[in-house]
Amino acid sequence: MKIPYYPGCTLHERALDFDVSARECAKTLGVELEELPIWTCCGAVFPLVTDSVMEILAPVRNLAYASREGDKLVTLCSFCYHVLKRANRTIRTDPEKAEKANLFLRADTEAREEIESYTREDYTGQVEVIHFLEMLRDLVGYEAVAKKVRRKLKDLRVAPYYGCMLLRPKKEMEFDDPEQPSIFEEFLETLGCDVVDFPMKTECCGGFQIVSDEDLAIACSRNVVSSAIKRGADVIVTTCPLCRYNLDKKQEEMAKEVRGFRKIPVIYFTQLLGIALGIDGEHIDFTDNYVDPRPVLAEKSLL
Amino acid sequence: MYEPRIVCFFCKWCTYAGADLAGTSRKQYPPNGVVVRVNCSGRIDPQHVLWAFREGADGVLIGGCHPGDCHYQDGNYKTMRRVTFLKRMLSDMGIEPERLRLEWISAAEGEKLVHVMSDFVDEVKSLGALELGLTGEKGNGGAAKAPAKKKPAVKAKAAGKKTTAKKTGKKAKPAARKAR
Amino acid sequence: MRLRITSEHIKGDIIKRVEDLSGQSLLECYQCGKCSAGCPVVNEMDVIPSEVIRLLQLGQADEALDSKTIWICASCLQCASKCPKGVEFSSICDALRQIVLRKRLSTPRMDADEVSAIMVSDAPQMGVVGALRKLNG
Amino acid sequence: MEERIGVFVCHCGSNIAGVVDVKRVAEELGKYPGVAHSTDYTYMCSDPGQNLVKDAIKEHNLTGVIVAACSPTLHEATFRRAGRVAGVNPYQVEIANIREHCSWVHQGEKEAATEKAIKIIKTMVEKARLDEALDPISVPMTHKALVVGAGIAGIQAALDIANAGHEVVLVEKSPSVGGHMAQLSETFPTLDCSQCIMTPKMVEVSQHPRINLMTYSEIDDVAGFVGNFKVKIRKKAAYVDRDACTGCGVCVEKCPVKTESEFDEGLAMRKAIYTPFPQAVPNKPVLDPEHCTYFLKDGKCGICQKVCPVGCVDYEQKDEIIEEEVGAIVVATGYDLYPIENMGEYGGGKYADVITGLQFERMLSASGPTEGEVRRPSDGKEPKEIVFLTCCGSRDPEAHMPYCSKVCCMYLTKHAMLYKHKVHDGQAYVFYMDVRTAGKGYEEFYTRAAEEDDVLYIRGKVSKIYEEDGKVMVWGVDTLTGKKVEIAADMAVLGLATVPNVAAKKLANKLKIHTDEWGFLAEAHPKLRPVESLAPGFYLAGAAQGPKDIPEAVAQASGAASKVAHLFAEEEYHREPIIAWIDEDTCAGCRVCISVCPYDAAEFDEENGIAKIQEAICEGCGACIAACPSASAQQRNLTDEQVYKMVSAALEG
Repeated sequence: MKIPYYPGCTLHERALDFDVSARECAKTLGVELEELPIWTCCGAVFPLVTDSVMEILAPVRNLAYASREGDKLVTLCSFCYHVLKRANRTIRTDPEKAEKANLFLRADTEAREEIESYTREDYTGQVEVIHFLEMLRDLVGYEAVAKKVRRKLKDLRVAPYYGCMLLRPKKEMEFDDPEQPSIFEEFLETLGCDVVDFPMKTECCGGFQIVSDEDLAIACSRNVVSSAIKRGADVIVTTCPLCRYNLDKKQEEMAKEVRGFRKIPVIYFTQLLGIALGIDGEHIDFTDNYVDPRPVLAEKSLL
Repeated sequence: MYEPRIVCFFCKWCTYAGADLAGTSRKQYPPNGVVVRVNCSGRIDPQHVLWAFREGADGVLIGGCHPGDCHYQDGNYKTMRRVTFLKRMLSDMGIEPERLRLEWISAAEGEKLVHVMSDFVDEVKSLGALELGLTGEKGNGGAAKAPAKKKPAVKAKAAGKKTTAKKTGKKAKPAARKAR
Repeated sequence: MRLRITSEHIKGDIIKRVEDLSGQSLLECYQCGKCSAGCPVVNEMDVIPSEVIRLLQLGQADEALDSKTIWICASCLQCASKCPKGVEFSSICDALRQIVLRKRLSTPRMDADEVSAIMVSDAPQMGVVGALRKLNG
Repeated sequence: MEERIGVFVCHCGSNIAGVVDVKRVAEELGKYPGVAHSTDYTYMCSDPGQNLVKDAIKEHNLTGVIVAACSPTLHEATFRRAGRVAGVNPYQVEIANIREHCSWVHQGEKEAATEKAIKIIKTMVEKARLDEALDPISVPMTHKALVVGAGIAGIQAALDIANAGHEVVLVEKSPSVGGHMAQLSETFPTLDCSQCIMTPKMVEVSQHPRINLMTYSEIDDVAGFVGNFKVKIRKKAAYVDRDACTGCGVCVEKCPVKTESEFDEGLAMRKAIYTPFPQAVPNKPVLDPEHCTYFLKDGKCGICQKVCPVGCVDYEQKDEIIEEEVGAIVVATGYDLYPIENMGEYGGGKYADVITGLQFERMLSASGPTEGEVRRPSDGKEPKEIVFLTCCGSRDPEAHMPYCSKVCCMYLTKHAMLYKHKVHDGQAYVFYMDVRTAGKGYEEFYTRAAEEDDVLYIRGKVSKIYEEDGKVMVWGVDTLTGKKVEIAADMAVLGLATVPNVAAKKLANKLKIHTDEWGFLAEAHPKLRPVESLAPGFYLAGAAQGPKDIPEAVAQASGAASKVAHLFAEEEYHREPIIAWIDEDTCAGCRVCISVCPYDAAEFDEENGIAKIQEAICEGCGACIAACPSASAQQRNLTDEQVYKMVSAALEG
């Protein structure tokens, strides 16, 4: 099975470990993630004001590119998923904006040659944006995933962290119940993990505020991290590079503020999947992690 | 000065009672409308409205209970849908859709009834007398046959063909009615 | 100080602008405060989310626009997700930010040059882009 | 026969005559086709006025009467009576409203008002010319009522109807009567114990000579119409001969299976063969095959049968269908709580110490699983701090129910108060948006809770509840200070929305009675006919119609019962004959009338391929007539032809 794939800027740069592990896992599961031949930044935030058209051009342009590759588009990063899915919905439900966006797309002069073939027809929202987790559940099937598991992660206590962008707003994302989601838990159970339910799994990590108001974001992240630690998790898994950054790299600051702070590794769910599928170390790279997950993984004989 | 002739179809539970209230409160409004009382505005067949125009009405006012207050659950919603279509049809026939008005007037809204009546009379006045451009003589009152079994001449032809009157053998009205 | 409430303020252009821009109907909010109760950054706010909406309901747009609150919101959408009336404070917040930003383009909230080098070299691109777009418009 | 209409123009003192030239009106009408006599008089409604009408009817051999006077709402009945006495069918007597619709509203325009009065009367003359002589429709009636649901509303309705002298069949789906009220501890605002006021009524209803109580039974089917319903009642297999059973309870005692008790809201266990609670009426067990080992494991066990001293356990028992004929049906199917699992943000269904209001009732009840002690479900400890949440699922159009559930403010206040009476050093918090205390003695009750029992009311809605360190962590807000608040409580009680009983919704479909979009039964008129369904012969009682407290449910039940007694006061059922009928010769059988009829009065006659109107059901709204494409549907005394003639007359001149 081949499926168009949109990595997004961060996975192309700072979160290569996310991208590489995901591609390798997909391959092992018989899915080839075909990166879009051209793509741009998704814009990183979805505009919440009603008069925004310019702000959705980036995601719509990417969707238009994707429409030439297939009827689905897989993403990994929570922000990309959020922005692409909502922009797609805007095109489907708001004819006025759809028309304007398409006009802009046609007028796009940069990279005209490349784009031209894509903009002859209007983009009408025909692509279905799906998250890698949804792909695993609905296209590959958790059962098929379970069959490919080489190493059961049964002693590993894993806390699934959803964050914000996958779940909210419920009506637009249609991803899972925003209050008691389960897709992540079911995924982890498929891998044989000991799933740790922690109450802050859907609370905010501070998001982009880490850039402008670091203390604020760290307070948010600490709330999440402490909650998982308190529930006895060995590791937190996430689907978002920004969450990973806030929860992992900022533990240095958290440790400074809280006496006796016990650090906890934060890894991408695809890395955990890779371990379970028995993928070799080259594709499962933890060198960018602030809190090294390898000791705890080694302790559980998972490396 | 031209005085428009108006037929008012009022449901007996709300608008008719609202008109009663206007009376007991001695509110004043122009005497152009005559009320035909029906159980429910949902009883009004579009044909009744067309017939009224054919018989020389310059305006037709339908009064029903407010949405949600219908004595028969949802008769007024049925009316609302019918009136929407009927207005489109009227305009196809060359009759200004403003000559037909649907209003929700409750039994407590004597004031609203007065306001609507006055306003509607003014509006119809500004539109002028309705000229249907039919040929033949005016079918006046009992003279025009409108047997119960068959619907009258203007029967729902959205195209508004002038020939419909002839086809069913009905008398039609003079081209222009004298302004009173 | 006594809050002066006038119909002029309540129906003022700026209130209408907030409603238009956010797509939210301010009077739908019945002030239950669930948005504030669930907000992860409410501790840092000078005016809590439900109070921002209340200020707008009372026609006090300036107070809302001057609040720190609108720059603290991280758009996590917890408020919008919890609201029993379907009022999205996150959108109202974005609208208020936009009103300020579009007026004062010359003085952005965040000076891009002042974002620390470490942050630029270390943080995920999405974070930097997000912050600039949210705070500088 | 040539119609001979009499026109009687009333002066109403100067009310009409001061504006309208009544003499001229009478004169003009005298010349109008079909009018045989036309006159005027000072006060037509007075005795001499009425006599004038009666005499004229006889003298001029009138076939129809128009009284041009005030609104028909005032004197239509008066003149119809007069007409009948003098030999004119009441339905051929019409009122022309020349006062409210003419003289009073056109006081400055005498000429125009006179012209208009003439038109108004001519309009009615045209109608009267085609009016038929009609009789009220009489249908035979079974003087027996069915009451569905034996909670407090159903019990009250059954008792009132029976005490008015009529037979009642009272059907209850669970094994005992009592409904939710039997589960309650004490009741606001008087704090009398629910069992104490309920039990005597439960016993009375089971022993009343005119009440046939059928518990553990459901309505399978209802056919017919007001006065003549045919009801099929499914008496569910109890696997116990409940007539022979003495209620000794040995079977229950010996049954080895335990499962969650519905009556105790899952806080205690019951057996597979059980009576729901000790004071159940009838106090005889039923066997629940879904949990019974005998049924689950192919005949293993059988202990209850072995130990029964009268041998009344019968594993072969089957459901039984019982047919009843009744004239009226009272629907009192009650409510359920909105599922706690739907409150995801509060961990509903996930955390043991986050419970429903009904669970807390059971906990407070002296006969409940904790014998009235307040205990945390998770560890049985006495909670020292409890948080009560109003509006859980109510007033939440976005995710749950948009309406106010009405009783939660009061019962949570009661809960907080009773908790304080039991745990003196405990602290109760109530998160609220508005405390709604609109009932007699309610505000005083709330004040007492806040002032005397130190219940702390916090104005704001809770956003999240989670468990941490053995506590229930509550994230709320105090909108009065603008602060986010956090409480580490031992327990949280959710005031969940009141929703219609799930089974009731299906039943409403079966009965063909209308519900609102949430499944609450729809009343015929929200103000003036609050205990009747739109469908004739159906009456509503209790929380099935909308959230209600006990006094309201009882009042409505008595109201419904009095409506039934009113109906049964006549030997036969009489209805206004101004209803629809179908011309069999022209009906093409398109069934449009059936699709628009709000009462299901139009039905399809398969044999003849045409539509038919059931006279006993039609309310005369006329929707079918307006919709009929072949004008085959018509309304008696308001046919399309009459409307056309009236319109023409209204436009004359």
